Parts: sequence; structure tokens; C-alpha cells
Amino acid sequence: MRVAASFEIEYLQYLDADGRMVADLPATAPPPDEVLALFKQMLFLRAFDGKAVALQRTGKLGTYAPCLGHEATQIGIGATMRPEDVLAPSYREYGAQILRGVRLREILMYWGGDERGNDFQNARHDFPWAVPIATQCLHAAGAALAFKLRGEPRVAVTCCGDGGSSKTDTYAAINAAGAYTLPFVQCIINNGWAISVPRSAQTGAQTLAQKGLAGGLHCLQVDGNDLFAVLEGMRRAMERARAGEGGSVIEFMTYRLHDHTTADDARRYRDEAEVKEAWTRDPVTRLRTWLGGQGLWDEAREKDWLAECARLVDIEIDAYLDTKTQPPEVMFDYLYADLPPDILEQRAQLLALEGRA
Amino acid sequence: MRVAASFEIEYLQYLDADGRMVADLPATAPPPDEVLALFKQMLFLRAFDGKAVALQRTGKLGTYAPCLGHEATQIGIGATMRPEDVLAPSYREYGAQILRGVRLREILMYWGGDERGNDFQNARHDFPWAVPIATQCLHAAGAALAFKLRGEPRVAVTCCGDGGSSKTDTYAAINAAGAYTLPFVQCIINNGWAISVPRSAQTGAQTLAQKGLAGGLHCLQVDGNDLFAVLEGMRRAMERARAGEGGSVIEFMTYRLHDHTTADDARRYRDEAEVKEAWTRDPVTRLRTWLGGQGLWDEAREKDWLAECARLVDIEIDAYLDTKTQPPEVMFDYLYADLPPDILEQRAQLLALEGRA
Amino acid sequence: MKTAVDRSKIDPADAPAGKAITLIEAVTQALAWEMRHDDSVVVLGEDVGVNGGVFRATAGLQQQFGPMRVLDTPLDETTIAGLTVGMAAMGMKPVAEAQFDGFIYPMLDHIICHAARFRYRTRGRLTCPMVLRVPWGGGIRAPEHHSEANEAMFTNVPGLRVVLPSSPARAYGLLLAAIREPDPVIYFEPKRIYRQYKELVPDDGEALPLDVCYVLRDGSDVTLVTWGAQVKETLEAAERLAEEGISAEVIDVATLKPLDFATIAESVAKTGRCVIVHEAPRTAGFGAEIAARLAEHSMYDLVAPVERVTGYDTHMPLFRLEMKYMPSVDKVVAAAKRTVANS
Amino acid sequence: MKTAVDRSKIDPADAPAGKAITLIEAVTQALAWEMRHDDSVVVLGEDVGVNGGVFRATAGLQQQFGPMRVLDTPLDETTIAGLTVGMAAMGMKPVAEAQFDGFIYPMLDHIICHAARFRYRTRGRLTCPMVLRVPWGGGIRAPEHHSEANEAMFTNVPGLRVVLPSSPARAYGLLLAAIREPDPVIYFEPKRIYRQYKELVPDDGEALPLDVCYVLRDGSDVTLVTWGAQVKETLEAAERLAEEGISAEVIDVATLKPLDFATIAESVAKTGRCVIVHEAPRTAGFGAEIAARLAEHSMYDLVAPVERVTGYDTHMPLFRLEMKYMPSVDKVVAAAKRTVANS
Ligand SMILES: Cc1ncc(C[n+]2csc(CCOP(=O)(O)OP(=O)(O)O)c2C)c(N)n1
Ligand SMILES: Cc1ncc(C[n+]2csc(CCOP(=O)(O)OP(=O)(O)O)c2C)c(N)n1
Ligand SMILES: [Mg+2]
Ligand SMILES: [Mg+2]
Repeated sequence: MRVAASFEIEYLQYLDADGRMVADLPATAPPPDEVLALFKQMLFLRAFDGKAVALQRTGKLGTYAPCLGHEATQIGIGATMRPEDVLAPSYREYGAQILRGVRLREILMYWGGDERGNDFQNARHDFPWAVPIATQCLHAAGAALAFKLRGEPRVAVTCCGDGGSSKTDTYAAINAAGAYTLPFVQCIINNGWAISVPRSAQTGAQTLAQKGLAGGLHCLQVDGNDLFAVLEGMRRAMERARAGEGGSVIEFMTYRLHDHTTADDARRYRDEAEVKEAWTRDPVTRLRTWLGGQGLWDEAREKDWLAECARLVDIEIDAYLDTKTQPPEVMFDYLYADLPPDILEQRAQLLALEGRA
Repeated sequence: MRVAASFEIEYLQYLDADGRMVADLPATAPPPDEVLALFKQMLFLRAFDGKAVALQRTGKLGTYAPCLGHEATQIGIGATMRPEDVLAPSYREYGAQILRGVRLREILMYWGGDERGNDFQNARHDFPWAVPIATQCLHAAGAALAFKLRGEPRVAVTCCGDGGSSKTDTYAAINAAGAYTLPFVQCIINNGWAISVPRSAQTGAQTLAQKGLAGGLHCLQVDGNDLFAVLEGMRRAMERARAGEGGSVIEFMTYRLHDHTTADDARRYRDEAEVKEAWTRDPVTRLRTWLGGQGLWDEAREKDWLAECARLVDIEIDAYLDTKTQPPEVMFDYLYADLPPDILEQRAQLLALEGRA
Repeated sequence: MKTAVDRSKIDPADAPAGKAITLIEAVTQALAWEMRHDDSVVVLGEDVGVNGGVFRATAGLQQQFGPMRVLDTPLDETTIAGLTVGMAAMGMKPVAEAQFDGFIYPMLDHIICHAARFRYRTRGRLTCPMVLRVPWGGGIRAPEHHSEANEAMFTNVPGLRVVLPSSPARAYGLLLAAIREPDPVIYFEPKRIYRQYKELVPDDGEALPLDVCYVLRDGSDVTLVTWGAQVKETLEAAERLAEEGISAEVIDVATLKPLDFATIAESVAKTGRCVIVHEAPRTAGFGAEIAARLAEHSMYDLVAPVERVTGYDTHMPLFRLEMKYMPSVDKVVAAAKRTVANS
Repeated sequence: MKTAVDRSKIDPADAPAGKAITLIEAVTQALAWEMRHDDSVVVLGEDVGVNGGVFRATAGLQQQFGPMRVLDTPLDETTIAGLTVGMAAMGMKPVAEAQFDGFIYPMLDHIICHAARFRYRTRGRLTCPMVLRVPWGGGIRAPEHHSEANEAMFTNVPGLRVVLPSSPARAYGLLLAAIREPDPVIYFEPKRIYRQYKELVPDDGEALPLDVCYVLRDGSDVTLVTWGAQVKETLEAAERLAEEGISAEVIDVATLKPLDFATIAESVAKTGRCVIVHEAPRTAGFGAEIAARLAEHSMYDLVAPVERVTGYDTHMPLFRLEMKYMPSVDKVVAAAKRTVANS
């Protein structure tokens, strides 16, 4: 048999579900104190996420997409990026966004039905949340192309889900990244479900990582619940990108521990046993175990930190709750750089109706 | 290194560019007389193609997309299909279509600006020519899904070009075929060019066959100028499909010996030397050499057959040229099963303008 | 021309056995009826299977008809549209669901270039008997892209039919008709009123015509023309106008393409005034076509300028402000009064 | 409000050095000017590089500016649209080419959901200064899908600008303006008249306003409103009408969105009659919006019903019959005469 091409896709895992190191950490792994700092961010993220769900349940937030279970993946992605890089997230990657400076009140404003949530006060050049699945992947490829054309040493990182990996935009982004050798990293967050559709129904591909082969990209599958594996996988991809070697596709194996959104009821389609089993692979627990083993973490420290998280989150929630609804005429703001006359007329009509003509 | 997945893509070639058998023919290869019959179809196709170009050059046909150089691929694809299978071609696969019963006059009518060209009198269930690149691939996947749902032992075969392999529809078709394990064969006719854009600019993938890995399909690369390889590659894919084992992607390595269409001038972007070199890999010449070596073909037989081809082609051309332009009101025919009143009114207006109210 | 039987006016006493259901239950009921009676009908879309659709329009159908009749698709709208066209061309009757109005754009290529053209292109050899169901419009406090009124873009495309019911009975009858129709139908469902009220909808398999407007209220001073969720506000406006002595006729267009303009023209011939109400942005919304036909055919009937009460020419704002964007009872009443004052 | 300087009316003697060029050469000239003066402008699309575009609109640009400024893309319109949005958001000014009008549908999702919304969505933080160039319309005896007049669907989308020039000078000035515009512009090019005639177009970098209609001929009896390739037939119709003693004013809309309705209304106030001419199918074509605004704002000026002379509500037939599909001088003349007779 003559072989036209052959491929191998590596799987990365260092810290197993029980918090045991199952492989030698690479030399590039961050020192324990940095790992500790990231672990604290994971706890912070989880604290925020739980409060956001609670806000929705009490009618103070619109539909919200929780990130419970995705903490290692999201924090690992965010931690590997530089400020000048650009992130094109889906609607769920708060962890990566927080590390890039997005404020909790902005997340809440967005899901609270206020446009200003997307006007990130930091992370000014990051892409906004993208609701139409995977369209952000092509925007990231476009950003990467801009970086390449302008000779800027920046990388565009984008995330989509296992469902999003079926979307034609994701394929297009992978193809473009390969065709132009772009500084582009496609993160596929495989959390097992796309609302009610399991990963197995999305595609016949054995891995989602191999979708990168379609565009000739570097492909990698990593344990997305293992912060070390996430950091190493991202490091490799970012370095390749910065070195001009082109794009990567990384599949992060994680799990959606929550319903899809607060508008969803996963019990309709998902076995509780599966969720229970998934909890045994929780990214937070295993890292806590490991840090504990290193003498870097214990119950007391956790209690203190969780209290601090609660305090910090509450400040942001209060800021969100204190944010007044905008006057309706803002629906005309930023429609165009210069509003055409007939739009100005409609704006005037709205003001008249509001008794503020 | 832990391996998540690994893949090998086979390359098939039996008859090399010089007409030498470089590998043992599979037991399933057709007997020489059948090969001879297919060779004659290749010559017939080439004869038609040349005449069609000439028709366009003399103003008797609209823009036409020649298939010069694609004969082995097209005839091989058509020969492997059964009547009840369905073909969803691009705009160029006349060879496969002819074997399925599409008449030359229909091809000419389509490119001659007459809708009736798509009303195939045979091949009633095959898809029409598809101008929007690669959209036919998804229609084939939809057809394959229909076959599967109805339990019919039929296969949907579709073709797109190397350019078309970048189109999101192709990726979507591959993904759907994998997700549903469909009786689907995606032929990628890699003729080196998509109008002026070379294969290398379409994608970073080493092969186009590997695009199938993105959907978990069976992937194969074959020498598309070697009829034996085309037949064997297609046979494998069709058998897998019929056996319920799912879809395949086959990349046929061939070359576009002509301009893209009669509206194109390839000298603007393509080196003449490349075309010259490609002629040394011509599918017709190599098979003629081999058949000659088998004592099955010689100059005299070729002369006779070409005369017969000319006769047959001319009958069709005459039928095409004799076809009267339809009256303009046919633009309302088949718009809906039942024409709504306001459309009937517009039809009446048209007739009035034509003085036939 | 077919005539409209307004099933919402069936006297419950005369009706075959049935129960009072919501608009979305009427959708489910129609799907189930047609699947029972026609094996070639299949339902496909994201989450339509076990989950029964994010709005529950397909609830129970997979359990009832199995996974070969009710198919979850991979998460890609291009895929859904392309598969649907291919299946339809092979003689099935696929009913595809777009999960939300804001996600239909990747479907347009297959709808416009293929679904709308297969019959025409092949001179009747292959056809495309498909339905695309689209939960439509705003007002449910949903996230971005979940609240779009984008029906107008389909109305300039030859070969399509566009339907937008506004009551449980019309949802049932029009969906049956859409599935039975041998040509592609875009079937928008006003999600804001999915569960607004119940009415008796006998499950009798009776379809409604696909090219008929419904006169929901007779009047003599002004014609209010609308469709979808805005039917509610428009009827309320008519009520308010009546209190002020203005008699408003209310027409639910229901089938936008082909348009039953005759019913509208007849009404305007009587009233001399017309207010068109729709949720989509004003400019080049489908209201423009109705106003244009009035300008062509009803010029001498009109005693006052036509008015359009529509969404503004801006994006649907996030949910805090969405109701400020949309036509309201007040806006319709004001416009109707202007037509009376201006004449 | 900006005022229109109709560059086609510049007296050659007064004009800066320039040469007589066709509409498509004017496109090339504008692209080259702007690329010379703004490094952030890049051109991308299928075959736009070495080949200079299938219509030669980008001929010579890659040679002049290199492959980092003029990029061939993989064959996928979704890709082109998505990359364009991403590049624009990062501060470039991409000018994307759709090879033909019939292939734009896969671009709509990124145009509608993202290009048109980035400024709005991010409250001005990210913007989308892009141009999509689309060779537009029929009449060149091309294959299927190469002859579509699909401008209307963009006009219902907030946040977009839609431009459709009809002369070399307007093509030049409007393309410069489109590229400089900080918001997304869909720029249709009437391919039937790409090479119809030449006119002097000084290469002076002078842009034209993006929201102004052009009165191409003054008249007092009827206003003929049109755009794109139909400007030619409409002007010829005006000529023919003049021979019969009917004075027709001809307006080239040129910028459909935002619409300069004031110029149209002013003309109709004078003439009392209006014929709208466009190539797209009639129903819900952009002519509907113009007729609707007349029905709203010019009711008391109109002395005759508005007329629309348009493509029929069917598909553009294959090329043998395409000219039978389109508006013709005869059809325009007949409609104009009806408006005169009917009043
Ligand atoms: C284009 C489009 N189609 C459908 C939806 C509705 N929708 C929202 S999230 C979702 C599932 C996404 O699954 P996945 O990509 O795995 O991401 P996850 O939510 O699991 O993180 C769907 C279908 C959408 N937002 N966009
Ligand atoms: C969606 C779409 N975009 C662009 C085109 C214009 N076009 C026609 S053929 C072609 C190149 C096709 O190349 P390839 O797929 O390699 O097929 P080939 O013509 O070489 O057989 C292009 C860009 C088209 N027909 N459809
Ligand atoms: Mg998921
Ligand atoms: Mg090719």
C-alpha cells in the first residue's frame, strides 16, 4: 500500500482525575506559585458562576450560560495569552475573559440585556460575545490575517464548543488558517453536549482535534480538566503561532456540569448518572488535591479565599444591579458613525413618544 | 507520547503516466473488454468536449466549462454507479453524466441558455448541474439520508473540485455523512486549479483526501488519470456505502488541460510549461498505450471510432441547433406547482407585450 | 382563488372533537397529524429529538415516530438547509426547524439558490416540497439574535411561499397546508404568542389555504393590516379606536407570499385609510410592498396617506429595551387617528 | 445634508487631468487610489490576485501593491465574509469581492449578524469599516446565478449602506466614499454596463456623498426613478417620451440605503407622477420602499397611481430569455404614458 499521508494526534494529560501526576511535567510548566494563583482564579470563576445562576433564578438576570466544569480550560487559555493577543470567545468563556480584564459587571450586563456589557473597559480589542455559533472563529482568522499582513507579533485565539465544531464557520476558519499560515489557535471546548445533542451525534470523527487536519493545522487533544495539560497545549500552539509556523486546533476534553443555560433543563435528555460520573473528573477538585499534596492549599486557605471571592463578586453584582436601564433612544446610538436623516427622524419620534421631544 | 488518534491515507495507482502497470490489478478490476468500452467512452467524451468548445467559439453556445483531461476520472465515476444511485455533479462532470444517460443535447442546451437542458430525459432522478460551488455536495448528503431513512440500497455520489473542497458546503456534507453514517461518496476532482487559484492556495492540507478525516469518513487519494485506480477507488467507496459502512472522500489527482471555461484565459495566470508537463500524464494516452500493448487498440480502430464519435456528436449538435428558443412565457412555467394570481397577471402582461395576449 | 375558512371562528359546538391548545401546541399537533398520515414527512433540526425543541414544538414526536422520522442534526444551519433540499428532491417532505430567527442566514443560500429553484431549474423533474419552521420575532426577553423579524428578505425571492400565522387555529391549518404544498414554504412562528392563549383546534387534518388574508374584525373608517405577534396589539388598538368612535377593520395577512392583495384592496376601497403594522424594521420591510401596491392600485380609494407602524430602522435592542422598539397599541392608535385627521 | 456634485457633469475643460474610462476601469482606479493613500486598505476575493478578477476589476493591483495587499482567498464565500469582518474589526479596511451576485448568500450571515452590528453591539469599541463589491445584474449572457439583482434584501438590514452606481464617474466617487466610510457598505456594480461607455474621470481622490440621489435629467410631467444598469434604458425612455411631448425627470437613486427620499419627493411634488424602474423581481424589490414612502409622504402630490416597471416575480431565466425578463425602454415608456393618461 502506498501512503499518501499519515497523521498522529497527541493526547496531553499530566494530572489525572484523582489529582495524581501521571506524566512528567514539561520544563515549561509554570512554577507552583503560579499554578496556585491560577487555581485561585478557577475558584473565583466558580464562585461567580454560581452567583450568576442564582441571580437569574431570582429574576435579576436574563438567560445565562454557566461555565461550571470548564474552569481549567478557560483559565488555562486565558493565562497563556498576552494582552496584545486577541480573544474571540463564544458566549461562555468568562474564565479566559476575566484574565484578560473583562469585568464581572460587564458579563452580567450582557446577560442582563444591556448593550454596555460588550463595551469592555479593558480587553478593548477582544471580540464581543458571539451568539451565532462559531462565527467568531472566522473573525479570529480574519484578525490573525490582519496581524500577519501588518507584521504584528500577535495571536488570535478563538473558542467554540463540540457542537460548534460542526459549524461550517469553524471549518472555514481552520481552512483559512492553513491556507494563509496564520497565527491562529482554534480551541474546541468539548464538554460532551450541545444543548441536548451529545458529542457522538455531531460527527463521525473519532476526535474533534482531527478537524484541524482538514486544513493542515497542528492538532492536539488535551484533558481540559487538567490545568497543566491545558497550559502546555496552549503554550505549544501559541509558540507555533508566534514563530510563524501557523495555526493549531486543540480539543479540550471537559464536561458541562450544569444545564446548557438557565433556560434549559438537562434532565429532559441527560442521564443524572453521567453528570455524577463527570463530577469525579472535576478540574477544581483534582488541582486542589495536588496543591494540597504540595502543601500549598488547605481547607482554611480555601475558606478565606472563598470569602474573598464572595466579597469581590458581590461588589461586581452590586455595581451591576445599580446600573440603570438606559433610555430607549440608545437603540440608535452606534448604529452608524453618522446617523442618516431618516434615522434621526425615527429617533425624534421615539423621544416624542417618551415625552422627551 | 499518548496518541489520541492516528490515520493513514492510501494512494492508488495502477497504470502510470507511461501506460505501464506499476501495481497488481485487484481481482475486482474489470476485464479488458470492459476497459476497452470505457476507453472508447473517454474518447467520445473528448470528442464532444472539443466540439462544444468550437461551438462556443463560433457563437453557437454560451460560456462552456470543458472537461479536457478529466476523462478517466469522470468515466470511472460514472461506470461504478448503478442506475438507481444518484449523482450530484458540479458543472463539469459530463463523462459521468453521459454514462448515466444524460444526452449531449441536454448539456448543450444548458450551456446554450435553455432551461430544458436540465430536464434529463434519462437519469431522471440525478441532480441538475450546480453552479454555486459545492452546494450539490450537501444535496447528495441529503439524498443519502433519504435513502438511509427509507432503507433503499442506493448511494449518493457527488463531485466538487479542488477549489470546491474549500467550500463550507463540502465540509458540511462530509460532516453529515459521518454523523449519520450515510451511503455517500464525495469525489474531489483535484485538477490543480480553481480558475486562477492553484491548489496550494486553497488549503494547508497535504492532501484533499484528508478532509474526510474531519468527519470520520474513509479517505483515499487516487491517480485520477488512471482509469484502473479510479474504478478501484470508487468500487471500494461504493461497496462501503452499500454495506452500510458509511461515506468516503476520494481525491482524484488530475489536471485541467483547458482554460477554466471558454470565458477564461489561463495564460494570464498559468505557466504554459506546467500544462505541457501535465499532458505527459494525459489519461487517454496512457490507457491507449496499455490497450495497444494488450492488442486491443490500434490506429485504425481509433480512426474508425473517432469518425463514429464525430457522427454521434454531430447528431446531438444538430438536435441542439435545431432546438427553437422557447417563448418567453416559459419563464413562468414551473415556478410553482400552481401559479398564484399575481404571477398569472404578470404572465398575461408579458404575453400582451409580445402581442400574444 | 381559494376562500379562507377562519377556523378560529368555528363555533366550538359545531367543531369535531378537539381541545383548546396554544399556538405552539397547534404546531405540534399539525406535525403529528401529518407524520401519522404521510410517511414521507420527517422533522429535522437542532435539539428537535429527545429534547423536543428548545420551544417544545416537537415535544414527544421522536418518542412517537422514532429517530428515523425526527432527526437531531449536527449544529450547522447550512447543513440543515442543504440536507433538507437533498431529501426533498428525493421525494421526502422534510420539515426543518431553525432554532431561532437569528440563525437562518446560513440557510439562505440553499433556500434561494436551490429550494426556490429546483422545480423551475429542472422543468418540474425535481422539486423541493419542504418547510422551514422559524420561531420568529421579539418580546421574550431572550439573548441577542433570538428576536429577529426577518421575513421581508424571503418575499423578494421567486419560488418561495412565506407564511406567518397568528392564532392556534391558523397555525394548525397553515402548517398542514405548508407541509402538503409541493413547493418550499418558509413558515414563521410568532414566538412571543406561542403560549399567549388557547383556542379549540380540532385535530381533523383540515388545512387552510396558503394565499388568503384573514379579516379578523370588520370596520369602516380605517384598515389595519398586520401579521404575526402584532395581531394582538392591532386588535387591541381597534378596540381602543372603537371606544373613540373610529371603526377599524383588522386584517391578518397570514400568508405574505403570495400576497392576497385583493382582500386588502377591498377593505381599503371601503375605509379609504390604511395603517400597516409590523415588527421588522420599517425600510424595505414587507409593509413597503403592501403600501406600494396601495400606491399603485388603490390611489383613488385612499383619502389619507398610508401609515406604517413598524420596528425602527435599527437593531432589535437587547431585552431591556425591546418592547420600546416594537409597534405598540399606542403607536397603532396614534397612526390610525392621524389617517382620520389627515383626510 | 451633503450635496451631490455630479462628477459626470464636470466640464472636461475644467477637470483635473484624467482620462476617459469605463465603469469597471473607474472601479479599478478608485481601488488603486485608495490603496496608494491608505495602507490599511486591502483587497480580497476569489481570483482577484494575479488574474485581476474575472471581470478585471482588480487588474494590476496585485502587481502594484503585492500579495499582502491583494489576496486571493480559498473558494468559500463564508470565509471571505468572515475574514473581512475580522480584519475590519482589527482596524483594516478590507474591500472584499464577491465574484458574482448569485454567490453572495453565504456571506449574509456575517454581513447581517456581525458587519452591520459590530459598532452597535460593542458601543463603538469595535467597528467594521468594510466594503463588499458585488458585480450585479443580468444582461451579459452568463450562466445561471450570474445575473441576480438581489439588492433589496440588504435594505431591510439596519447598520448597512447600499450603493449602486451607474456611471464611471459615480462608480469612482462612490467607491472612494464607500472605502472611507467607517461602516460597512455593500457596493453593487452593474456588470452589464461595465464597459458600455467611457467618460472622463479625473483620478483626484474626490469621493461622492453616500446618501444622495442624482437628478440626471430635468422634467415636469413624470418622475422616473431607477438605479444601476436600468439608468440607461430609463434615460432612453425619457428621450422617447420627450419626442411624444412628455417631459420626464430621471433620478438615479445610486445610494439605496440610506435613501435620499427628499430628492425623489421634491421631484414628485413637481411632476405628480412616478414610475419606478428596477431589474429585481417586483414584489418586495426596493422599488416597494420608494412607492411606500410616496404613499406615505407624497399622497397629495400624486395625480396618478405610482407605477413599477421591474423584473417579473420569477427567476432570471437562462440567457436566451433574460432580456425579456428585464425592464425595457418600451415598458418604461408605456408605464410613463399610463401615468399621464390616468391623471
Ligand atoms: C448559529 C446558531 N445556531 C443555533 C444556536 C442555538 N444554540 C445556542 S448554544 C447551542 C449549542 C452549542 O453547543 P456547543 O457548541 O457544544 O457549546 P456549549 O454550549 O456546549 O458550550 C445552540 C444550538 C446558536 N446560538 N447559533
Ligand atoms: C459559490 C461560488 N463562488 C464562486 C463561483 C465562481 N466559480 C466558478 S468555477 C470556480 C472555480 C472552481 O474551481 P474548482 O472547484 O477547483 O473546480 P474546477 O472548475 O477546477 O473543476 C469559481 C470560483 C461559483 N460558481 N460559485
Ligand atoms: Mg458543548
Ligand atoms: Mg479545480
